[in-house]
Amino acid sequence: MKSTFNYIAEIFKAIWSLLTGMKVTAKYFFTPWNNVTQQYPENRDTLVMFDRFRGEVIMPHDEKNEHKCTGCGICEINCPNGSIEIISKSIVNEEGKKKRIIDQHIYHLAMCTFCNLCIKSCPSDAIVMGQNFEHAYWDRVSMTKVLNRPGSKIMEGVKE
Amino acid sequence: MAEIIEKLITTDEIKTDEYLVNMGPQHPSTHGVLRLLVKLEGEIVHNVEPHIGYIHSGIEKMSEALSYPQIIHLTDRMDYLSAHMNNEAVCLCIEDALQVQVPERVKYIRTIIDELQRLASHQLWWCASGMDLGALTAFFYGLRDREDILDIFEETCGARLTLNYSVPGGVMFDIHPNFQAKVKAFIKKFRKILPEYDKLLTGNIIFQNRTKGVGILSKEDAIAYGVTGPTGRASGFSCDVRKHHPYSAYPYIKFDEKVGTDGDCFMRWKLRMDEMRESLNIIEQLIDNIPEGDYALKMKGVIKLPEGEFYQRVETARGEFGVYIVSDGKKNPYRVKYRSPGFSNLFAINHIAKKWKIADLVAIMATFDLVIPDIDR
Amino acid sequence: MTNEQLIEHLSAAFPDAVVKQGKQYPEITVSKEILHAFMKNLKSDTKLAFDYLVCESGVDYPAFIQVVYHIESTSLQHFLIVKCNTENRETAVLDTVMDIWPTAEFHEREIYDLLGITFNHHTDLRRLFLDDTWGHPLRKDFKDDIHVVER
Amino acid sequence: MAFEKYDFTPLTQAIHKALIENVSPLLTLIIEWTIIGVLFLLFIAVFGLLLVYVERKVCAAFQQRLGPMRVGPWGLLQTIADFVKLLMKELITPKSVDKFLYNLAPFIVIIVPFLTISVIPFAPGLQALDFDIGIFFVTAVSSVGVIGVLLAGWASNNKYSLIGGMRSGAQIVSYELSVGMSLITMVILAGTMQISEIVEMQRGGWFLFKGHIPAVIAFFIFVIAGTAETNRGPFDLAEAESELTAGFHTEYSGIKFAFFFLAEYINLFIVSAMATIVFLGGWMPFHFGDWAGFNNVMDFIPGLIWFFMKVFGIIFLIMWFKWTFPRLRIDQILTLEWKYLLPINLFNILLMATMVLLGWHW
Repeated sequence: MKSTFNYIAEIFKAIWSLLTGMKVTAKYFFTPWNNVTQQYPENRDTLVMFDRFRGEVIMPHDEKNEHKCTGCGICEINCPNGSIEIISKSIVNEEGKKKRIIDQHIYHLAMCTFCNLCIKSCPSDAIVMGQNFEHAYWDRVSMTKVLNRPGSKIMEGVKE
Repeated sequence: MAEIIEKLITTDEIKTDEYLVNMGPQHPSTHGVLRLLVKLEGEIVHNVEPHIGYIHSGIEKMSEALSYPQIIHLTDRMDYLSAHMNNEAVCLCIEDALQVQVPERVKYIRTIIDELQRLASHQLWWCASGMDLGALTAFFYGLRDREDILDIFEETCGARLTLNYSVPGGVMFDIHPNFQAKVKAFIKKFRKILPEYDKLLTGNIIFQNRTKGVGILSKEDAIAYGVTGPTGRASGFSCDVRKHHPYSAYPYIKFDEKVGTDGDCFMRWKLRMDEMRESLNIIEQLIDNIPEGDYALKMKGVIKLPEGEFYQRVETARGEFGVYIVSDGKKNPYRVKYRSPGFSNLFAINHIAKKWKIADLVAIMATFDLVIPDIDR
Repeated sequence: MTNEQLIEHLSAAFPDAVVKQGKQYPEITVSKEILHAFMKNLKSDTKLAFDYLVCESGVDYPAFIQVVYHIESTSLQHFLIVKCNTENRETAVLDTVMDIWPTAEFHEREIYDLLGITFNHHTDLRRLFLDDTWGHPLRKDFKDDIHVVER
Repeated sequence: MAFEKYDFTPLTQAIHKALIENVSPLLTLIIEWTIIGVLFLLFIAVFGLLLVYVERKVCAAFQQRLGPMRVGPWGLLQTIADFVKLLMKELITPKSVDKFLYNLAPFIVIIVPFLTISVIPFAPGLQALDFDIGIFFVTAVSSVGVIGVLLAGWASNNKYSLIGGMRSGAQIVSYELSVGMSLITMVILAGTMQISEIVEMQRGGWFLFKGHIPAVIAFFIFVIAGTAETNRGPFDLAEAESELTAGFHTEYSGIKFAFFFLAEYINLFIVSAMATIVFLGGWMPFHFGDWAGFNNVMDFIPGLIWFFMKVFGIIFLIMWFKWTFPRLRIDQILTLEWKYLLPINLFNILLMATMVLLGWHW
């Protein structure tokens, strides 16, 4: 008799456990306004990334087309993957002294692991992490970027 | 001839038809490129032979050519679900070798991030093993709640998965001003959601039948195979590095090491659920008491470790993670070896999956919480 | 057992082996002839009871290859590093410890794969990660022009 | 037989009359067959696609997602796009398959719903075949599908497929029993196997209410067994994604895969329709005792709509199961059948028979 009772009790317990599970899913089914999906390309305008988000390395320029990069190459040394290449050139300044300045700050986005070591090591804060995360390109050539804009020059007062 | 036939009929191995099935490298429940060569008889598993190396990335070899701050970001890519614990292990090892004391604030921040990472990892484990057992909806609930933690990470650390937040001597940035408020809000929210997880799966009769008594790993086997983490603790192997060899802020806080008894799939499941609750407790103890101070020590531009060998162990979400650095006094390590928890855990599967059905093998793998890059390194 | 007691006990029990206090843990260097017997003793001796092999790693030195065992006792909570050197780099052979700690089977397969140490009496010594066309990458003289790019 | 407000009999009669007056009887028969065939073909295609869409949206809602949103408004055209894609895909026949059986299997699987659908009364007068053994016909024909699944599993020459096929065989053969027995329970109550009469008998009240306890038990068993018979979660062992990748249809591509896919959803419809007919009164509106006003309002809704409302209710229930529960193991599935459902079912038949003999139902 007891085993029969247990058998029936077991069935009802099992059904109850199933019903509690169904209650959880039903709760979410009937509250569709709590849905978590975001419609991504449509919400581009309202989508704001956090300011520390590491999307890509960029070099900020001011309105006079000036940057802070001295071309010292510390970021190149600190990069674990070789995604930064510094090409510098010699110029003669007004005082007649020879000086090395940056020619091209080449950044290989395809090789970058976004570890932040270059930004952390930069003595003049010339490069920062940008928030752009849409890195799809048609060819890999476009993933190699020159960070300093053409015709730009170094900001005055940046310590060499 | 007759003899051979006689032998064929009487030998146990030939009497029934066994066949080999490749589970993986592309299989939905191996969670990556793990290949299990399974010997089956009907549905019964007779032997499981893991074949690994499909994403062996040679991190140990690569590290020999990189400087110490640079090798940290590679550890993100091993066990990507406990990225910060891996980072921290290398940092602690370097700090230990240099004999520097990091500020208290750093210890607190690291521990909080550790526990958040453990929560995120266990959430992903929860939802993925729910999916392995056929409850697809669980997968989305787990990912939904993990999103909150990843947002916290993104705001403070700048990345969601490969954090690279610990650096030798501290952390990369100070915590974000919103950090404490957000973590507290998350704890409050998640405490409400956890019972829902239990309702959906843990209490479910189908789920209990699938996991209770399945794939029992005894304590002796757990120790012999070096199975650590929640998987080992479910078998009664008290192996929590946080408790036995405390590091960072773990000595300052009170928490229980959850140790199970049965060692079956259900115990492993329950233990991780309990660990999530414990992690919430740990964070609650720390979050209001983060001391003021620097978030990083000023380290030299080029870090050189003194000659010698250094070993550091931490507890990741999967078990004991060890870093063994051999230094010859240069700026690159002479040899780096990572003792990854998944590697040891994986090979215990063959021992316990025998005589169970193929569906149970999936349940066992789900509750072992394997991350393949962690195994392959 | 504390580290000092451990060192004392070990140096009394194994006069041949070199025991010293390392930077963090006691270290003991044994010769490859007695390795297996020594390891067996470590596990069976009730005062030591090293039942948990945490990690087994190989290190390539100019003259020899060293295998480092990190061993812990789960009951007595002490930790020991055992080191054992091969005779030379060309004929790197050691005894297996997989019969003592089953987990060593796979650690040794990894070492065989990456460093090329052959383990005697290992039941299933195959490569673990790489296929047969590779050399042993973790050796310092490993050259691979196709896969390795040096700056 | 009282005529309903929305009876289709005059329409079908008129078509038949118009045909028979103008062409020979043989041609009439052929034309009628063609019309019915085309209608069913269209119905299965459209309804299958609709069900796929519904499944996606329902599962998305359970999982706090939106589901397909890109193709057409609210993703309405998504399944059509998918179907077009499946049509255009290459039909891959793996090298070492048993070609004849491999190609035969999808057709066997898709034929079954075509056969079963013919006895289903969608609305008053809208039923293709009205046997006196309708219920028996459904149970007999629906078990043919398992042959297709077994053939697919065997002929694919793939171990996963074979395991899937075998699982499916064991499962469907066992659950046939439960489906049959729960139907028999209701046949005892109805006293007939003719589907139109079963529906007609529920004019005074659905069998679920009329037969009270045994009918409710039979209903639950039917829904559980029906879910198992359609190979849907939590009984989707045959194609258990996390274990067998895709089970018996792993090796199929293109339109052949679509056949399996479509058959699954149409079977879902048929199980729900059978539950509706036998337990929930088919196209009968919901009446409550002698509330004349309420009953009149209910009568105002056409039978066709009533039928589909009930069907979708049960489909939703089955989907709810799938998106909540983890999957069972093969031995547990058989335990559930042989240790729980079957004894309960036998007991239930006895109970129902006693009840009918003593006239306890109302």
